[in-house]
Amino acid sequence: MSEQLVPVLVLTAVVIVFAAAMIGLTFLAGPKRKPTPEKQLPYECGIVGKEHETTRFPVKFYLTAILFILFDIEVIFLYPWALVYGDLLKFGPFILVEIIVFMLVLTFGLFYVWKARALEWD
Amino acid sequence: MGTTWLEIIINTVKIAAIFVIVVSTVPLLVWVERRGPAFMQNRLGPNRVGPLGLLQLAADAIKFIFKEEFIPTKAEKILYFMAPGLTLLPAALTFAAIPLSTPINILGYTFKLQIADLNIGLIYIFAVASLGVYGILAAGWSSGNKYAMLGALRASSQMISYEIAMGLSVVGVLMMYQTFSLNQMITEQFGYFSFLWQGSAVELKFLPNWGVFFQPLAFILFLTATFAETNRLPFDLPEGEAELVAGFHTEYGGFKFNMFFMGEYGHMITSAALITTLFFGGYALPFISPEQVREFWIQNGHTLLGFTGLSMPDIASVLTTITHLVVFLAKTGFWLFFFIWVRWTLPRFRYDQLMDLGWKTLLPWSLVNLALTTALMYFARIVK
Amino acid sequence: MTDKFLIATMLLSPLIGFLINGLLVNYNNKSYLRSGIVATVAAAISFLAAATLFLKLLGVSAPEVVKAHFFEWINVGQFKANAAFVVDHISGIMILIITGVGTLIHLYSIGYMSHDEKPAKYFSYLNLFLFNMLILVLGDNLLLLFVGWEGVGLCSYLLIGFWFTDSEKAKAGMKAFVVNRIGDAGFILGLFLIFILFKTVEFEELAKLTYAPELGWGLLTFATMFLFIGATGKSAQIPLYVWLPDAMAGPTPVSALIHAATMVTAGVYMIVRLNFMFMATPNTMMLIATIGALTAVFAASIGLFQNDIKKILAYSTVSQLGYMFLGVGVGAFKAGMFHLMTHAFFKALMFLGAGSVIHGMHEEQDVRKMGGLSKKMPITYLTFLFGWLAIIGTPLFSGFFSKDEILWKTFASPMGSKFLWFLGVLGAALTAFYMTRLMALTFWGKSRVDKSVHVHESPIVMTLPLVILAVLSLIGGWVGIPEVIGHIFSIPNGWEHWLSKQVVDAAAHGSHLEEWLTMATSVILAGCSAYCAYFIYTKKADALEKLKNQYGKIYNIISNKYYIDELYQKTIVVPLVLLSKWFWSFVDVKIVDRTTYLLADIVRGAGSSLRLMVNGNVQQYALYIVAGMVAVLVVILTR
Amino acid sequence: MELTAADILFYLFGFVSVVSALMVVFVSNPIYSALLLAVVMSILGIFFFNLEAHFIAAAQVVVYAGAVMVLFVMVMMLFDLKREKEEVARFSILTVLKIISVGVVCGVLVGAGAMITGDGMGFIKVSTTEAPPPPSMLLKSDINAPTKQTTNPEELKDEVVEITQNPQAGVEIFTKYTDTQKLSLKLFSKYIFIFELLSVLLLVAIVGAVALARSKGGTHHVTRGS
Amino acid sequence: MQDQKGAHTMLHVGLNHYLVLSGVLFSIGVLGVLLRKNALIILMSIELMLNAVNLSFVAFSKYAQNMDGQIMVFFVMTIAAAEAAVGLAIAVAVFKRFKEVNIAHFENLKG
Repeated sequence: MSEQLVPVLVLTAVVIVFAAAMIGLTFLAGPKRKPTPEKQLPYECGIVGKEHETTRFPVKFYLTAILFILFDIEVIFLYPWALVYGDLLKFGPFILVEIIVFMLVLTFGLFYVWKARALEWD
Repeated sequence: MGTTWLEIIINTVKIAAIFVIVVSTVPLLVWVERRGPAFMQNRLGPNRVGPLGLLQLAADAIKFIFKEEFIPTKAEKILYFMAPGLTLLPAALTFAAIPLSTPINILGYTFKLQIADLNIGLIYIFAVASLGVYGILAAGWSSGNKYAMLGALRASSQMISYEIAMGLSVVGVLMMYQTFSLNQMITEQFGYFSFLWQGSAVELKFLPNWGVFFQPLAFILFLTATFAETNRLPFDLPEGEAELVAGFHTEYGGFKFNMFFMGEYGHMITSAALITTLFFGGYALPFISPEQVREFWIQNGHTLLGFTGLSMPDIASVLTTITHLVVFLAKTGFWLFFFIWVRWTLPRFRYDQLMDLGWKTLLPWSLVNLALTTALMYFARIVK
Repeated sequence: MTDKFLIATMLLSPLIGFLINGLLVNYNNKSYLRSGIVATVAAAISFLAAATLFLKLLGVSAPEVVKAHFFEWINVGQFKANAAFVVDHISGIMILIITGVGTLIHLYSIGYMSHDEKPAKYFSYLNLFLFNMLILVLGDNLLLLFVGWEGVGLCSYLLIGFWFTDSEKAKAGMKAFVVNRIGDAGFILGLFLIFILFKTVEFEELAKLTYAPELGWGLLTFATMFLFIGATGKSAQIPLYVWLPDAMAGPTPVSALIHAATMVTAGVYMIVRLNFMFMATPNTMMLIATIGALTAVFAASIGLFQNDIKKILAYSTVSQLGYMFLGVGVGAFKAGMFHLMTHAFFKALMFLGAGSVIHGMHEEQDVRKMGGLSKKMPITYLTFLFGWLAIIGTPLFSGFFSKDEILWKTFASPMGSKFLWFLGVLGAALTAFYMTRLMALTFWGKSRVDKSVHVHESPIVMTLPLVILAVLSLIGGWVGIPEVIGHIFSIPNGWEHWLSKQVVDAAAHGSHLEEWLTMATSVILAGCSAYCAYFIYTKKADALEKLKNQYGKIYNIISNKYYIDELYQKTIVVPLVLLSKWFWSFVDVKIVDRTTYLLADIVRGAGSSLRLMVNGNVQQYALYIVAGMVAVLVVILTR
Repeated sequence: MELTAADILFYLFGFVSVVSALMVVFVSNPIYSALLLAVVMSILGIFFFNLEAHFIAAAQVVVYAGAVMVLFVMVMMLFDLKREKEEVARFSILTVLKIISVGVVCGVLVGAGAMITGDGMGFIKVSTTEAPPPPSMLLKSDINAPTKQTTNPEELKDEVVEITQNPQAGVEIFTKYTDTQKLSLKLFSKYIFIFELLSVLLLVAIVGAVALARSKGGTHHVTRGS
Repeated sequence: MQDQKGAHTMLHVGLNHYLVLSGVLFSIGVLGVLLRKNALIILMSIELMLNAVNLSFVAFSKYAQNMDGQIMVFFVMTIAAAEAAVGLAIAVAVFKRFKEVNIAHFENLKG
C-alpha cells in the first residue's frame, strides 16, 4: 500500500530541500544592505502611496469559494459513478436514473445561482 | 520503493533526477517563451548570451541567486518565506503520477519510469493541484501589499472556478476508461480506433485509438480549463502587468520570484503531460502498441546497444522505453509549444468575462458533454 | 292478579301519588283538598293491595313467601343485589300496619293541613315516605332495606323541617338527619361485615346458613353490634334518641305516622328479620336488652315533667321503643314484634288525638294551658281515653297483652334477668304515672284555657281515623293472647303461630304461676301510680308545688331532660367545631397552603435559574453538549 | 522487520497531526491556524491512503484541504484579521470546567479506543475476574487477525448479487473490480437513497449561501426592484 | 494472539492506534470549540472534529472488512462541507454587521 505513497513523500522531501537550499543560498550569497524605509514600503509602481488603515476588500470573492465547495462535492460524487457506469449498464437503467435525478437537482442549483446573479462581477 | 536498501537508493535517485529534469526544463521554456513569440513577431529575442541565447537561462538563474534578500515591513515573516515553497510543491507533486514511459526490466529488476504509480492517479493530480491555491493566497496576503492581496484573491477565485470545469470534463473520460490509474488509460489507447456499437465491434483503421476521438468536447473543455488553471495568458489576469503590477508575487525578488515561475511552469508541464496521457495516448506510438515496438527492437536492437553486452530482452526493453520516452517528450513538447503559442495570440480576458466563461460556459458545456456520453453509452451501448 | 302486579301496585301507587303531587300540582296552590285526596287515594290503593297480599298468605295451602323480582340491580363479582320484593309473614304484618295506619293518617291530615300554604308539598312528601317505608320492609336483601332506610330518613328530615322558614324547626330537621346518618354509618359497617363474612346480603340465603353461637367478641358480634347501632339511630335509643323529641317540630300527623308508627320501628323490624343472626351473638343480645330497658326507664322519667303535649308523647314513644328492644334483646322477637304493632295503633291514636287537641286549641301545645277538654271535645277525649288505657297496660287492652308478654319473657327467658324485669316494671309504672298526668292536665280537672281561645271539636275527617284507631288499639291485642290466659278461654295464640315459621324465639321456661304473678304485679303497680297521678293532678295542685320546691334540684334536672342535649353539645359538637376551626387555621393555612406556595416558589426559582443557562452564548451551549456527552459516555462505560 | 513502513508513517504523521491540531487551536493568528488545519486534513488523507481507502483519501484532500480550507483562508484574509487580542477566553471558572470536561471526553474516548481491541494496549488492565470483555461487538471479524489484503469477497458479493439478482454476476464482478469500484457498487445499490438526499442537501446549501450573501449589506446586495 | 506476537504487538499499528488518534483529534476539536472566541476558529474546530470521526470510520471500515465505513465518510464529508459553507456565509454576515467575528455577536441570533 505504502509503496505507492512513499515515492510521493520522498519527492516532497526533495522539493523542500531544494527550495530551502535555494533560499538559503540567496540569503548567504546575496548582498546585505540596510533596508531603507522607502524600500520597505509596499511596492506601488514607484508612487509612495499613503497606507490608510483598513483596506476595504470586496467580499464577493467568498461567494465563489462557497459555490466552488458545493459544486466540487458534486464532481467528487460523479467520479465513483463514472467508474461503475459502464459495467452496471448491463444490469438495467437503474444506474442511469440515479444520476439523472442527482444531476437534475444540482443543475437546478447552478441554474438558480445563474438566475440569482450570484456570480455577477459588477 | 522496494525493500532492499539498493532499490530504495535507486528510486530516490530516480525521483531526484526526474525532479531536476522538470526544474531544468523551466528555464528552457522561458527561453522558448521569449524566442518563440519573438520569432512570431518578426523580432530576434535574447541571442546575446551563448548560441541563440541558450545560456541566457543559466545567467538568469545565477542572477536570481545573488539578489538581495529583502522582506517588506508589513509582511508576515514566516508565511512570506513559505509562500514560494507552497506554490512549487503542488506543481512538483502533480508530476509524480504521470507515466513517462514503459517500465524497464534489466538484470532482473523492473524499473518504472514514473515517480509513483498510483491506482488513483488522476484524482491524486487534481487533489494536489487544488492545494496550489494556498501558495498564491499565502503569497498575496503575506506580502502586506493590498494590490498583491487583490491579485491573489483574483487568481485563487479564477483557479477555483476552473477547477470544477476541469473536474467535470474529466468525468467523461473516466466513464470511458473506467479507471483512475494513468498507466491503464494509456494501455486502453493502444492500436486502432475501435469500440463496440450496439454490441458489434467497429474498427476504423485510419485513426489511432486515442481518447480525443472518443471525447472531443471533453478535450476542448479540459484544454481551456488547464489554461485557466495555470494562469496562462488568456487567463493571466492576476499578474496582468497593466493594473496589478505583478499580481500576488509583486513583493518577491530573487529566487523566491523564480520559484513562483517554476511553480507556474511546472504546473504547465504537468497539464501538457496530462493532456497527452488522457487524450493522445501518452507515451504510446499512434498505431503501434509497445509490444510490437519490443518485437522490433528484439530483432534489430542488438545493432545499437550490442556493445553493452546485456542480454537481448534487456536491451530490447531499454530501447522500447527510450522510444516511448521520446514519443512522450515529443507530444508534451508540442502541447507546451501550443501553450506558449496561444499566449502570444489571444488577448487577455476582462475579469468578469473570465469568471463568466468559467461558470456560465465551461461548466454547462461539461454537463452537456457528460449527458452526451451517458446517453451514447446507454443507447448505443458503446463500450470501449 | 299476579303477585308481581299486586306488589307493583302496592309499591308504585304512593310513588305515583308523590309524582303527581310533587310535579304536576303547583306548590303554592292552596287547594289542600285536591292534593289531599290524591295522596289518600294512593295510600288507600296501596293498603288494598297489601290487604289482598296478606289474605293470600293466610290460607292453609298459601305459599310461605310471595316474591316479585323486577330487575337485577347490582351484580359485581360476588356481590349480588337485585330489586326483588318479598312479602312473608313478618313483612306481611308490617305492610298492613304501614299502609293501614298510613291511609288513616293521610285522611286525618287532609283536615289538619286545611290552613297550610303548601299542602301539595306536604302530601307528596308523605307519599314518598310511604313508598320508602314499603321498600324498607319488602326488600329481599339488606341493601334494598338500606335504600328504604335512607329514604325514610330523608322523608323524616323533609317533613320535620316542613315549616323550614322557622329556623328552630329547620334546625330540628337537620339534627334528626345528622343523628340518623350517624346511625346509618353504623348500619353500613354492619352490612359490609356481613357481606365479608357470608359473601351474600340476601335474607333468604342468610337464613339458610347455620350460625355457630359466638360467645366471644368475634366478627359476627361486631356485625350485629353495628347493625344495632344503626337501629338505635333510627329507632331513637339511648345514645342517639335526642333527635326524636325535637322531631315534634313537624306537623302532628307526621309525628304520628313517622315518629310513632312506622319509621322508628324500622330498627326493631330489621333485628326481627335477622333474628337467626342475632341469636348467635349473645353479647349483642345482652347489650340490646340492657339499652332497651335503660331507655325505657330513662325516657319515662324525662316524660314525667314535660309540659308540651307532643314532647310527653315523644318521650313515651322512646320509652315504648325501649320496651320493644328489651323484648327483642331477651330473645322474645315475637313479643317485640307484637308490641310494635299494638304500639303503632295506640301511639298513632294518641298523637292524632293530641293533634286534634292542638287543632282545636288553635296551635296551643302547652299542657298547663289546657284542662277540662273532655266536655268540649268528647270524641277526641273518648278515643284518647282508649289510647291511655292501652298504653298503661289495663287488661283486655292491646297494650296489656304485648307489654306483659315482653315483661314475662324478660323474666323467664334464659337471656333475660330479674333486674331487667324489675326495670321493665318500673318503666311501666312511670309510663302509667305520666300518661295519667297527661290525661288529667288536658281532659280532666278545671279548664285553664284562657278566654280568647274557644275550643271546638275537630271535623269528621279527623275524628274518623281516631275512632278506627281506638277500636284497633282495643282489639289489636286479642290477636296474640298469651298462652296462660288463652287456654282458659281456649283462644289459640294466633300471633305466635303466625310468626313461628320465620322467627325462632329463645325458649322461655317458667311456670304459669310465675306468669300470673308477674302479670299481677305489673298491673297493680301501674294502677297505683295511675291513681296517684290522677289524685295529684286533679285534686291537689298545690301538693305538687310543695313536692317541687322540696326536690327542686332533682325536678330541674329531669325537666331539663338531664341536660343531655347540652352534654352532647359540649362533649361532641363544640369540640368538633373547635377542632375543625383549628384544622382550618393551623393545618390548612400553615401546612397545606404553605407547602403549595413553597412548591410554586421552588419551581419559579428553578425556572429563573435555568433561564440563566439559555443566554444565547453559543459556547455555553457547546459546553452543555459536551457535558451531556461525557455523562452518557461515563454511564455506558461504567455500566 | 518488525515495523513496516506503514507503522513508521503512522507514528510520524500521527505526531505531526496532533501537534498541528493543537496549534490550530492555540495559535494566535487565525490564518496560520487555517493553514495548519489544511495540513492536518492532508495528513488525514495520507492516513486514509494507508487504510486502503484510496478514493476517500483523494476526496478528502480535494474537498477538505482543497476547497473548504481555501474558503476559510480566503474569508480570513478578506477579514484581514491580524492578531487576536485574547484568543483564548480569560481564565475563569467556566474555562476550568470546560477544560476538565474536555479532559474527561478525551480520556473516555482514548480509553474506549484502546479497550476496543480487548487487550487495552496494556494501559487499561482488563480484570480477569469478571467475564472477559466480549470481542468488541462492533466488529464482525477478529481484530487481531492479520489484515487480509483483499477485502472480504463474500460480504460485498451478496450486495452485488442483491442488485443484479444473479449469483454468477456477483463472483465475476467481484474479482475484477478495484477498491474504488467496490465502493461505488455499494454506494449505488445500498445507499442510493442517501445519495439522492445529499443532492438535495447540496441544493439547499447553495440556495442558503446565495441568500445569505444577498442579505442586507452583502456585496451582492440586490436593492429592491433592480 | 497476544503472546505469540510478544512485545511489538504494541507497535504494530492496529485499529486501536487509529481510534486513539481520532479520539485525541476529536478532543482537540472540542477544546477549540469551547475555548476559542473567534467564530471562524470554532467552525474550523468543528471541521477538525468531523475529520477525527472520519478517521475512525475509515479505520473501522478497514479492520471490519466492510465498505459501509467509507461510504459514511462520504456523507460526513458532504455534510461538513455544506455546513462550513453556510456557517461561513453567516460568519461573513455577522462580520459585516459587527466588524468583528467574535462568537459573542452570534448571541443576537437567539430568538
